[in-house]
Amino acid sequence: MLRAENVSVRFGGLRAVDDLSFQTQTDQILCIIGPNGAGKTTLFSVLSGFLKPTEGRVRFNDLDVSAMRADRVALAGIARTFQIVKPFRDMTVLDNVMVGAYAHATSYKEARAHALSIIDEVDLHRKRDFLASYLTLPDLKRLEVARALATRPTYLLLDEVMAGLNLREQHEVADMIEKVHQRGVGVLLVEHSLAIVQRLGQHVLCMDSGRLIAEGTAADVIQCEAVQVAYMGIVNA
Amino acid sequence: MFSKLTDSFRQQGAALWLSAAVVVIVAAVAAPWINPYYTRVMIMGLMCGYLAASWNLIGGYAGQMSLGHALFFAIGSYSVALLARLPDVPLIAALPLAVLVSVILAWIIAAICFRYALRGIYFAVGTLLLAEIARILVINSDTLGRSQGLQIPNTPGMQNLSFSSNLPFFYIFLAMSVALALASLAVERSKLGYDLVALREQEEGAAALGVDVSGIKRFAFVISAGLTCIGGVVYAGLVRYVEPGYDLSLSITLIMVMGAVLGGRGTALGPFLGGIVVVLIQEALILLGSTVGTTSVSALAQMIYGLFFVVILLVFPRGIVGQVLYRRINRKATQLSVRTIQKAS
Amino acid sequence: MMLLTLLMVGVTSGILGGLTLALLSAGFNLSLGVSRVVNFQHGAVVLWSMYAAYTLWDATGINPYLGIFLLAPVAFVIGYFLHRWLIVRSLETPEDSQILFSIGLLIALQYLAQFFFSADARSLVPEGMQQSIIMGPLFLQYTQIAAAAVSLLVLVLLHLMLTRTDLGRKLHACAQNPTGARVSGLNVEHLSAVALGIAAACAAVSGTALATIAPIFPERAFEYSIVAVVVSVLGGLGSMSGSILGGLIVGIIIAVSQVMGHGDLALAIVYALVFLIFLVRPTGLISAIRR
Amino acid sequence: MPSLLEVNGLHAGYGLFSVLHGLAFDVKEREIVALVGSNGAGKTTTMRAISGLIQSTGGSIHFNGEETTNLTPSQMVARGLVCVPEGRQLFPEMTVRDTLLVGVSTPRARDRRDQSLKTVYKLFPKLNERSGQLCGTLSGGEQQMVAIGRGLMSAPQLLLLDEPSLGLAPTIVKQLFQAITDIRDQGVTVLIVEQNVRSVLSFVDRAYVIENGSVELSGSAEELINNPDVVNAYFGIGSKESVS
Amino acid sequence: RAQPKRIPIGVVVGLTGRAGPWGAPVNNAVRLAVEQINASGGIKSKGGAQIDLISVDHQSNPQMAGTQTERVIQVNNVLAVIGNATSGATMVGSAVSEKAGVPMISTDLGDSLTNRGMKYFFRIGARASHLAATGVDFAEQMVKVTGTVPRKVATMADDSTFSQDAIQGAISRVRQTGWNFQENVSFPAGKVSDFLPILQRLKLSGVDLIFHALFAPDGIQVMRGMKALNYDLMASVHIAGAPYTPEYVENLKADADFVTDVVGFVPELTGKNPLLANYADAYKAKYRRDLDDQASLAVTCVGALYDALERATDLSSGALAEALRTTDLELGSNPYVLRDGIKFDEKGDNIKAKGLVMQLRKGQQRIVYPSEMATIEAVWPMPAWSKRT
Ligand SMILES: Nc1ncnc2c1ncn2[C@@H]1O[C@H](COP(=O)(O)OP(=O)(O)OP(=O)(O)O)[C@@H](O)[C@H]1O
Ligand SMILES: Nc1ncnc2c1ncn2[C@@H]1O[C@H](COP(=O)(O)OP(=O)(O)OP(=O)(O)O)[C@@H](O)[C@H]1O
Ligand SMILES: CC(C)C[C@H](N)C(=O)O
Ligand SMILES: [Mg+2]
Ligand SMILES: [Mg+2]
Repeated sequence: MLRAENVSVRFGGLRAVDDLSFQTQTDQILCIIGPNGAGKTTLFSVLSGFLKPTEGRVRFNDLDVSAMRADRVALAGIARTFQIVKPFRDMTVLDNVMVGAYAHATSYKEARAHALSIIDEVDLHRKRDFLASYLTLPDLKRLEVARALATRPTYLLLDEVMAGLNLREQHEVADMIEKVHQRGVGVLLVEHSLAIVQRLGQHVLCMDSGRLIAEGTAADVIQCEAVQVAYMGIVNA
Repeated sequence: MFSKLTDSFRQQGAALWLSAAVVVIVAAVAAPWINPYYTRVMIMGLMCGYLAASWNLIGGYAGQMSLGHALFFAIGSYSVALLARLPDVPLIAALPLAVLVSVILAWIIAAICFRYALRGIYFAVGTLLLAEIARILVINSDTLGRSQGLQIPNTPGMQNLSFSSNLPFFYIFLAMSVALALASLAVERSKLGYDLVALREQEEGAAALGVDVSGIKRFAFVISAGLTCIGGVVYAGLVRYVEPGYDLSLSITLIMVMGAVLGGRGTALGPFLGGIVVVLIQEALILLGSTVGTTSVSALAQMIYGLFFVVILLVFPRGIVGQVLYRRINRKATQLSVRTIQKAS
Repeated sequence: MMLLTLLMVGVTSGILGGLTLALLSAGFNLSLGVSRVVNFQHGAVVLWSMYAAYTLWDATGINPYLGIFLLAPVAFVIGYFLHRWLIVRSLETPEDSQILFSIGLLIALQYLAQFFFSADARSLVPEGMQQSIIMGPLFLQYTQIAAAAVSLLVLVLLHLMLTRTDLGRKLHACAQNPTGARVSGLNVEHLSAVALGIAAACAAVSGTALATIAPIFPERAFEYSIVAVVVSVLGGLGSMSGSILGGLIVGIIIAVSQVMGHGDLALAIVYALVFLIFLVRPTGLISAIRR
Repeated sequence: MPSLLEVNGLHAGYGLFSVLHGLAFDVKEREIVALVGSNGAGKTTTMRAISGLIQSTGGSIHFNGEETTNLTPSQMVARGLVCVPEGRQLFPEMTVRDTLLVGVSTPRARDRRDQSLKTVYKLFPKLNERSGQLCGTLSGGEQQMVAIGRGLMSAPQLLLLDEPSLGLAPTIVKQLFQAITDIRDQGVTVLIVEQNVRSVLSFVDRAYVIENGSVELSGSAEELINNPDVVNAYFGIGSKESVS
Repeated sequence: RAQPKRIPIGVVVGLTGRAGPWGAPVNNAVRLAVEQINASGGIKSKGGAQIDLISVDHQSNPQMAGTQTERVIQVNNVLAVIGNATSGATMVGSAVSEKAGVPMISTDLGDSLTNRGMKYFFRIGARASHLAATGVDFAEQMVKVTGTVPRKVATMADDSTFSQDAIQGAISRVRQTGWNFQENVSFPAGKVSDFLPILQRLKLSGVDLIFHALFAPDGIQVMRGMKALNYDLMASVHIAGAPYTPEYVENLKADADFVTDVVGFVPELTGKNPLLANYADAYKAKYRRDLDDQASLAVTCVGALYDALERATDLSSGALAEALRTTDLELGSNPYVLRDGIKFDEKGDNIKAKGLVMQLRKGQQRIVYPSEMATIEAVWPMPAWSKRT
């Protein structure tokens, strides 16, 4: 169980996340949507221990994530990707993933085998010996996913990993995510692609200016007027 | 362990390692027969290589440019000199003592620096300042011999690091170097190695994958300091004189940095090659200068020494070994892409 | 009473000396802080400027501060082309290669100076600037006053250039993301060479000022680079007001500890303090983030 | 009508690694042309080659009747060709306003500075709100807005947009696409790379489909949107079963 | 007729780096002396054997001094080494030559050099502390003559090995005089950009006699600082270091006058003896600077070597060392003995080496002490700055 309790994050005068609470389980794919600057990425940073909330806290089973260092959180089972990708540019794709694989692997052999299987899963096999700096942006996002997956997470936080893919490729990634989910990994997903949100979002949260403005099934949330105005730009809903 | 080694052979290029092994064996066998001068040059080369490789752990793999390693080198050499003032203590006893002191000091420094997130140039300058502070304190300390330094009497006996010729120092540094090279190689493929390089490339990205960024940096710094200190102990045994103007100067640190960067920072073999090259170039230029023997020609020789780094780094931006490995990776990627395109069309 | 007098002496000469240090660091700070070019050869460029100022003065006898109007433009041009033809090639290399690259240049330039000028010290003693204003225990040497004034002038101009002009904005852009600057139509190679040219011109000014204060000899180069690094990093990379502050702090601590009879430990005290400041402000005293 | 941009037999790549193999297309004045193609097809490489960020190894590029193969980016901007690159390429420690002003580099852009600034702020009101914030701390979408805004500030004659909708919320994407049509009406020609194939084909004049570094298909927007191959390849519902 | 034999001799000095200013004159002086010896028929007792000089730069780096000494001994098979023009380098370099049984004839003055029980180490100059004591002796005598006791005495030295040895010697000797000793000021060599705070402190605390051990640039700047502060001293007594170097006078011009310095040689000494003047003139003609104390040390090393080579039973290091041990020379015994005379004790110290005090007068180095050698009467106290033109 992953739960945010009254989380707020302030940057100077700006409330990027404002008294937000929700909870999710590993049997769920949770989608978070919202306009640009709504606070989605900031929320992910809090959930993964990268940012300490100004107020409130995050619980992961019995752990208080908000009091833990990011690397501990990762080892405990919450893996995140970065929207603005942070690859190890001077390492090959395989080596990038190896770093994640080593989070739990005990030997080189094991780590390598695990990394290779993950690379297969995200369809980066052809480029496994490329330096990360040679990848295109969508490939870098796949690499983010691969690295996160390699840490054998309980919860996987995916921040706009499908940006830059066409619809068909997006669905391929969605297939992959579903497969991962079926292995028992809880998925939290930030996406701007409504098609994907509708497909994957068993449960959808919509944020605006740091607050939760709607919550429910994909269909419900998308119907909601506040969401239509703030997010989809349907002016006279 | 063995599977790691074989894999690294593939990654780093078996040719590179094999030639290194051949060089080591040839040198080890030939050493007793060569002119003592060449022995001494090889000793200095190995020492610089060894020091560069020790520095490489924190400066290369972890990417934290420490400019304070002279401190640890001096702890090693000064411990020998200080022990020499006590009656009847074998000088080799300096080794565990000095390593202990260095490791503790390094741990404290690292804990402070990494706790307060000193990075990049701030870490470099911060460590430089610490070493300089130490140097000034030594210069003002009577016990530590001020700027005049301390001599280490040549009390015979292996336990006093004293031998009738320099040859044993050659084998000591050779053994230390080989051990360190193999250890670096093993580390490179271990979790530690991956964590180090990852945090060098992207600290946040590494933390997201469960890498304890400051813990690992601290660990690398401590080990690197301990190894550097061992170099200092052996060096003191060789020259039997310690002084702040060399042992605790920025120039000894720079030798380590130059060796590592020139050879290829973050590679297992590069720093050894780099250290040896730096020493050989210096020797060659001094030799060149001494054929004329005037001051201005010696100045020119030093100028060429400076330009040498400029040129080498233009040709091998990632250091000699680093660039070779980089090209290898590039070639591999290119071949792969050609293959995929052929398949596609 | 004596203590107070000494303190006053220390502070006044610390302020003058500190401003000179700030000037010394200005060029370095501009290239590393703004252009992100590691410029360890700065000390050697200052050294060469000292020799240039000396040679000019020796040959013509004119006041070295007038000579600046000749030397600074020449230094600009040299810096510009040195960057365009040589240093720019090092920029694609990893940062520590750049550092070593510039140390290589430092060594080369320093020994080239020794080749031409030998290791002997030389002094530039400008006519009419040898006196000092003595007020009770306090004293102000004309040469130091001139250096401090020039330093303030240069640093304020640089500060205005960086924060108030298009050029400043462009320099920041080129450094922070060359690709981004390129697609915005900036000629990155040209602009960063301009920055290095300005840095060299600053070196020319500080070289001239230093030459009137201290004897000139080749071994100085390394020292100057280190001082420039410490002062810039202490003040805050890229910030000219930081350079002033850093220079003043370093200058005053050194002068006060000298005047208190701890000249031997002066640098240790400075270094320890700078280190502590790093811990509290790991990016220097004044952050260069603009407007 | 003469072509504003003409690309002929373009070859380009990275080091030994070649990506484009004789790519050819053209863009006429006051047109909006889209390049579509799958991941890794070479679209970004094409944009880079045209705007001078990478050197081409063969073929030619003509802009406004002048051969501009292998000119530098600043020369291209001076001639009125401006690129909003993939990956934003912002200045992390510069404020939003300053970043936008960096885009003003030609005399033409200087003349229109205030007007362009108004346009940008109108298109992305968020940027006006955040004009003093450092780009490095902006959200992903906000950064994308700045990147587009900076391109607009250069007052281009031909604007290259490499996946401008990346990371933008649907509201903003809509406004953006509207704005692209608007600026075309003001006389700017646009070449756009988009993955959002369906929406992009709804407002562009023509499109090229690029695969493996060369043009595979081309035609007017309607032609392509009705082409079953295109539908299959780019906006199929995705899961393999439904494509087959 | 057989070719004359060649005698390889090493000169290992710092031509670059911190100690460059001392290495250069040593190298120059040795080269010129050897040129002259070779031209005048080499070592006559050895069939006119010619000396081959191998000059090597140790870059002011002790470790390098070790390696280079090893090189000249092992590769060039030198019979003796002259060096190393910095005490620190000599600590390491002489250990190497000692191990190889090759004599080192040293120009260096650091006290500890001859405290190591070495058999192949020969020092030409007087040890630093001895020079320092001479300086204080001189001051004591002047105080007695003039009858004014200095109010306060201070010492000032940079952090180089030699200066520290010298200043420690001066301090312990000053403590015996009963004068009011204020303090010792030490600072990093060549790194202080402004001496005014230090000088103002000394001035305000009433110090009127200072003993210095400084290297030239610092010495120059200290003097300029005194002038700027209008700081009038009874005397400024240097121990070797700055004032004897040609650059000191070149840089300070008339302001250098009345400074005193303890040295082992002044150009004046050669004037009395045409044999010696010959070398000094040739030196000046060749290198365009006066033969100074440091260079004279180096020439005198050659003087000792020349003599020992002539007397050695054969051309081996051992024989040469043996000959050196029995050296007994006077000033002018051969054209290259430009200092007091040479006779080594078992530690390798030259027991004939003494210090003399010179005072700069109109830019000339004039001997003022010991009285029997004095060529001019010392000006004591120094004239006030306001009285100088
Ligand atoms: N370090 C910071 N300092 C100041 N403001 C910040 C900082 N980080 C984020 N913000 C602001 O907080 C708000 C929330 O940012 P966040 O990145 O969480 O948005 P987001 O919902 O992920 O948006 P997007 O869809 O564009 O990625 C934004 O307006 C952003 O500008
Ligand atoms: N800097 C680089 N060095 C080497 N190879 C590169 C580099 N950038 C891109 N590539 C390779 O070139 C090929 C084409 O890349 P390009 O960025 O042009 O694709 P794209 O069509 O823009 O795809 P996407 O939709 O993923 O952005 C890819 O296979 C990529 O891996
Ligand atoms: C100043 C000089 C007399 C220095 C001397 N050669 C020494 O270091 O011992
Ligand atoms: Mg976001
Ligand atoms: Mg692309």
